[in-house]
Amino acid sequence: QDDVTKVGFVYVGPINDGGWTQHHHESAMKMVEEIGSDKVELVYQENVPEGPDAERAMTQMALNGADIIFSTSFGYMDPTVNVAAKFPDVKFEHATGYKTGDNMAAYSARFYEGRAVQGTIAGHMTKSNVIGYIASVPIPEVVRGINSAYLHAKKVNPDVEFKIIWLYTWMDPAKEADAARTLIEQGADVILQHTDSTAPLAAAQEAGGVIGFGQAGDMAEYAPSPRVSSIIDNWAPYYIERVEAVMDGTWESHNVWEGIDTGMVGIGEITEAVPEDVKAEALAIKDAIASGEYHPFTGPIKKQDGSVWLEEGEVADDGTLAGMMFYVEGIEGSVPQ
Amino acid sequence: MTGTLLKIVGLTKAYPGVVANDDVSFNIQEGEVHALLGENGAGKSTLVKMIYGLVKPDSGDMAFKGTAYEPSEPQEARARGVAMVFQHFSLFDALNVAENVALGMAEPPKTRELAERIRTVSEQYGLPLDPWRLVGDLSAGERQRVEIIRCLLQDPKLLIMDEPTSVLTPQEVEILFATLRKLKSEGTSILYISHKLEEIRALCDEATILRLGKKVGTCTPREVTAAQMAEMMVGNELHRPEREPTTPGDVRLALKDLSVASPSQFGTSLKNITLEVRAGEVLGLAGVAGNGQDELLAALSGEITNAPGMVVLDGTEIGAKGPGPRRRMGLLTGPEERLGHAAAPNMTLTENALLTGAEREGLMSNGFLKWGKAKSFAEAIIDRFDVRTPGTETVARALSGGNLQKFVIGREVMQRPEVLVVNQPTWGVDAAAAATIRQAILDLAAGGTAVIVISQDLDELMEVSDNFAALNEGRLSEIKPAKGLTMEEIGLMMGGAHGMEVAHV
Amino acid sequence: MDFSAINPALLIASLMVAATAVMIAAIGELITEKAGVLNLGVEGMMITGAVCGFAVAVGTGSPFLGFLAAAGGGAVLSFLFAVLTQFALANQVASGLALTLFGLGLSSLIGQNYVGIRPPPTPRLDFGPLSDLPVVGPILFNHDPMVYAGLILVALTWAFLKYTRAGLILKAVGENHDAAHALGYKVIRIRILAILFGGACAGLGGAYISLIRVPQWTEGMTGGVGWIALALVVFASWKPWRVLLGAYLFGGVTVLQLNLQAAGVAIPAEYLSMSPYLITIVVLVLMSFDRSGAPASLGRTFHASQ
Amino acid sequence: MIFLEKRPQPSKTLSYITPVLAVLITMVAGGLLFAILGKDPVAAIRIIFWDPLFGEFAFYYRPQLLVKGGPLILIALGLSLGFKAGIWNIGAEGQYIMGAIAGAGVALALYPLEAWWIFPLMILAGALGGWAWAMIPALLKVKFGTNEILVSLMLVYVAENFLSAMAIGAMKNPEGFGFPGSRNLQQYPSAHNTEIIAGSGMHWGVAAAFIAAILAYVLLNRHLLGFQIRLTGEAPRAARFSGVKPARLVLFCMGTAGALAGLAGMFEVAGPAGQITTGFNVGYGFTAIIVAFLGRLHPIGIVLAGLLMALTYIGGEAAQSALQLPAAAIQVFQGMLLFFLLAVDVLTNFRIRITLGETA
Ligand SMILES: Nc1ncnc2c1ncn2[C@@H]1O[C@H](COP(=O)(O)OP(=O)(O)OP(=O)(O)O)[C@@H](O)[C@H]1O
Ligand SMILES: Nc1ncnc2c1ncn2[C@@H]1O[C@H](COP(=O)(O)OP(=O)(O)OP(=O)(O)O)[C@@H](O)[C@H]1O
Ligand SMILES: [Mg+2]
Ligand SMILES: [Mg+2]
Repeated sequence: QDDVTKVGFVYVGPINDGGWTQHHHESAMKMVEEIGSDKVELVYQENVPEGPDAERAMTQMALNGADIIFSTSFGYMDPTVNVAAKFPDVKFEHATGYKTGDNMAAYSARFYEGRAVQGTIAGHMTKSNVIGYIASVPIPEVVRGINSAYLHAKKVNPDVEFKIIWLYTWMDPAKEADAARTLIEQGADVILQHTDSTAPLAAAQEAGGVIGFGQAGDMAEYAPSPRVSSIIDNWAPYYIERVEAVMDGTWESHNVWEGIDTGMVGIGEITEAVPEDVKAEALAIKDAIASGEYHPFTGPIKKQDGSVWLEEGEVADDGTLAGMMFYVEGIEGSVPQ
Repeated sequence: MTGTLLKIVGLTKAYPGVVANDDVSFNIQEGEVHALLGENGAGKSTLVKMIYGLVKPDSGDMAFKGTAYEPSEPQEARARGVAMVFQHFSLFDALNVAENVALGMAEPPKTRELAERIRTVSEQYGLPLDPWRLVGDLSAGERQRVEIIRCLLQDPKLLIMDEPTSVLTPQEVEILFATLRKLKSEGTSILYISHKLEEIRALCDEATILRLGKKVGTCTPREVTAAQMAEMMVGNELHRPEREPTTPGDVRLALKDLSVASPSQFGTSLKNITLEVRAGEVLGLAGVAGNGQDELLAALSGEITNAPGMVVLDGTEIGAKGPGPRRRMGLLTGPEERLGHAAAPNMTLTENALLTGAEREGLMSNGFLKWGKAKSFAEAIIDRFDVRTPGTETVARALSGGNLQKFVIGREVMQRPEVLVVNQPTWGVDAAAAATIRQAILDLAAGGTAVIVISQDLDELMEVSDNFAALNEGRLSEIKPAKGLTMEEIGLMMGGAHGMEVAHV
Repeated sequence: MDFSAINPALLIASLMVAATAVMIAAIGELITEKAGVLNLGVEGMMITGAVCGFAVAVGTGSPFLGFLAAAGGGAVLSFLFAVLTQFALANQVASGLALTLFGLGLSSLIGQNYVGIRPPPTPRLDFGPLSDLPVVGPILFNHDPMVYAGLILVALTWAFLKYTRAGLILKAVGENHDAAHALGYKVIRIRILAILFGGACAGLGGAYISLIRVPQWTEGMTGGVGWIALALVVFASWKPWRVLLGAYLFGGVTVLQLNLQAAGVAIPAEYLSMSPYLITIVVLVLMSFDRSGAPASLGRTFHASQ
Repeated sequence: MIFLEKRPQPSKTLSYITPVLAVLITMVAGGLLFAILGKDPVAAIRIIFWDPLFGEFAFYYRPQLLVKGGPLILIALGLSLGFKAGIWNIGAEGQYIMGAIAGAGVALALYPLEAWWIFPLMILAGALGGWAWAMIPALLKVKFGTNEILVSLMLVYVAENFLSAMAIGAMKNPEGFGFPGSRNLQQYPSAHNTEIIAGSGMHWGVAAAFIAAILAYVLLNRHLLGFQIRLTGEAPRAARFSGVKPARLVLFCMGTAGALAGLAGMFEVAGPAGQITTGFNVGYGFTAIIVAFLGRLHPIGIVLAGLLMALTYIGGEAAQSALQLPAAAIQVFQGMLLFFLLAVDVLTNFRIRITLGETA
């Protein structure tokens, strides 16, 4: 009846968090810009706790005439299922989960592909052979990232050692800063982070002689060093595609997992702080992944306990990756669970 | 007398619902000891607070040494030479003597120097003090010395003393008087407030009498009798409680070697108190404030529990029992502090009646309260003790002190106690109300209740007691029959002069 | 597990950094409480200080001005508390909680446009070659100015309370406000000043987190440090030097648990990260016997009738 | 000159008026704040306070008021007992978490058994979990005089960490692909806290809140224990004199508050939330403190205050998505409410006097 398509977004953090939520929001705005603000209307709610509050936020959007609603955090999965059941005419898109329905799709990104590039650079760049890893919440995505980075660092530098600190939060600058400093004090000269703030980069800069990577966003204000590259979440192409699908009536439920190939996972510019040959090698891996000729988890790979996970040449299947909660051989400590 | 030191003209100060001072005028001469007399609530403290700059008069003028005097704060009053010893001490328990003194001075010298001066001045006036001791650890008498020394160090022209002797033994009073006479001889004027008329006759040159905020007369204390002064204060004749002689019955309450540590940091612990009270007997316990009275009451009420065998009621050992069970067994108590201890300030009289009466008066069943009965009980107390209040739904703090005291004592008396222990039953209560309360206590004893009255008012104790003893630093003196005791003896029982000596005049 | 990776000198140096914010805030609260006022709003004042300091430092490019603004912001917020408790005679516990809730909201409102921004760096003090000495270098001669300012603050507070007349008056007001009033001291005025000082210190502590320790702004970034500051005051029995001790202890636990994790200790991370709070509780229990420094009028409302 | 004069007797009328007054002042001040933020203040206030109750979608929001208000009321009722007696449990958030963990723990341990007694058992476990967590500060206070404010608060952080540990560890859904979070109890019929009347928002937790309010009212107005609680808050010394055992009262008040908070957590996890997740707790335990005061620590007042607070949340969310009002603005708004309430409270006990001209 109305000619404007109403698109709802439910965010877990503030829209300017500089990380996860900000990138979803920026992608959403790019979507509006691309399709035209006369054709789509964006409504959003930030800082929505995962749970019944999310259910209410989505219901409210649906009641107010939203045609498609994106819920952008894993914890929104069950609430999205509930609301989707109540509003069969509204399309729902849930990020990073695994449940789908007739009017509910799931989408996620293969961030571990970016970690392979990062690991390669890190392995080359470390002089102390100690790489610090600030891990957020122990879920398969983060564990995949650690494994991917470790495997590729090890590949180019057999002496590397990973020190991992779990913070149980996606973003808490104070904790991230403390963790980064601790890792640096314990000898790390490369810091990888799976948390969203720039605090670790600030700590790296203060310490001097330590490099790090941007996470979720480009974090270009710390380039060229300590931030030597980054993994960028770019959801805009996906959002454009899905909203357009709603507009022309072709929307269908699916469960997709996109990576470097479609641009959902972007690799930020590798700065001049990285030697040319390392940069070239990193880009080569990136291209190989993008073209599909290389998979970051290609055997032979053993699990931490020494048992064989992937035989020579064997490639990990998505099912195993989706639930990966183990470290590969060589990483110390254990995945918290 | 060389001239007028302080001239007060038409001072008026109103509080909501009461005019505390109404057009009061009088003069204080240089070198004069001037008494200010009046019942409780007559406005004495309010008046001296205005002189000291703590309270602003609504109207009226003062002149000090002939020049206008309008202190807006105590510092200003002190600068002009006015010093004051407060009715309720203005001391800091956790600070030492020197610090306490320094706080009362405009420009105190260095601590070491000040301590030296405290030592010399206090000895000079016969009030020795150790400047380094914590004030909280001092006895009431010593604490008052701190206040006095604080004033003396400022070489005051006018020294105001608001009821200084209520915390002193008779011997200590003598020493204080010697000090004051010495001061007077040095030309200092003293404005002296006390309810003890004999003291006034002994010390003061002139007296101004207040009633309900108005000046109702003056007199020269030496030339009139105490009874005459009392009548000027009250406005009519006083009735003295009567008692019929009774023969004491069985022992109701016995304390055996009762020793209790004080729950508060600066309290007094009880040491080996042994006593017996019999049915129909009134035992009077004297003692200067802070010598263990509060602790004794708490140990009897059950607020502090005691070791087995120390407290025996009607042959039953009750040391471990709390207030509830003790009350059930007939041991009732009335603490000194009305607001906050005997009664909850913001609760209604009905609720306050329930506070101790719930069980003995059957104001609840199975823990559920019977508000109707509680209200009737409160009404009964109000009727019988002539408590002046709009009704049972008035909150306790809205009552005047005397009326509340009648209510809380009445609440215990009406519950027909087997043993009643009261602390300062008439403290801050006017003469008529005090007589009512004392009469009720005597009637109770006549009915066979064993009564312990703890009081600092020796006249009161002499009036009601059969037997008499004194508390001194947590110990109990020998118990003696009240009849025939001299002030001298009583003073010694209370601990004599607590290490003071007569001023070297 | 690899304990050799933990360098004790660096550990001490970083616990000093970790302790500074809580120590400054606790000293402020100590003064407030010495005046007889219990302000539970430390967390709210810290976070407000954190955002004010951050905003001004970013706006002016001067961390110094940022710290000044943080002190101001904390003090302004604490003034609300002063109005509530000293003029409107509201319950201090409730007012303090209100202050915290309000401060958390206000700070995220103010901070909206400052997320993800880099503040101007606060330079370390330059001690020249001293900084390079082994062990003592990193511990004593390689910190930002606020670490030293915190230590000086502790010393000054101690001297203020012990040796000055103003300190004596402050203690007197906290000990017995009626007596202090009777002697002519302006109880309300002194308490308001103490509250403002507490607010300013809390603000400074907060800004230390947003400008130096992290340095960045995010909502709720003080993460409960204000409450730890309150616990420290009790722990310290209201004595300044013990605040320092307590802060270092707390900072030490915080830093140590991260170090243990990085060193691969087998204790699960979530249990390690609750350890600072558990240890705070244990310490509170141990110290509840010593109330020697507790101001007797703490938390009580003063109202002088005219 | 303006000064305060103590009323001889607290004004009963004003004690009813002041909360309303506080709400009105907050609306004005909040409106100002919204205007400063460039939003239409009238529209904002309308969206927050009017639309959820009487707007187009009121049919959906009204039940949501119960869903959101239920836990707030339940927790605040428990807290109010302690607050009345001067016992400051501010760690209800932790007790809420522990109640949820205990309740969910029972359900998850029994899964997939279906039996009528599972839900009652979960209720018991939830209450017990919250109670036990509250007993820690209570016992420490009783035994060692440790400050309950700080201990109960520290325990919130401990509980949050414990919650994380459960969500990613012991209670993790084995069929959840390694993601944190337990099974969804909404899909476990014997453990599901369903709506008593479908679509009404009235789940068992809301019913429990109303029952608790009635019990609290009876306790405070009719029972000796309630009298003792009030007495202890008014005059602790008089309470001891009257025979109250302070230690027992501390244990009772803290225990009740903990049990009710635990119940709230259990009903939430078994109902609206459905699962144990790292972000399960959303601050009900802290907001309940505002609710308790706003309701003047009176059971009926708390029910009203809880619903009002739920309204500010729900209306606030609506204002967020309708006007893009920042979430923080709503938080400030709630903080202001408590501030103004405390400020106008002075009128109950004091009269404001204005004297003109010079006083001598
Ligand atoms: N701050 C105040 N606010 C209200 N009323 C007051 C205040 N101070 C005193 N009053 C009232 O003023 C009257 C005079 O009190 P004041 O303390 O001056 O009496 P007093 O003669 O010193 O009595 P006492 O012998 O008991 O010390 C009393 O009715 C008292 O209740
Ligand atoms: N605290 C009390 N003190 C005296 N009487 C009481 C008290 N509580 C209740 N009552 C009596 O019981 C009657 C009915 O009690 P009810 O609980 O309805 O009183 P209420 O004042 O309306 O209570 P609330 O203000 O809590 O609603 C009152 O009219 C009163 O006479
Ligand atoms: Mg007086
Ligand atoms: Mg009613």
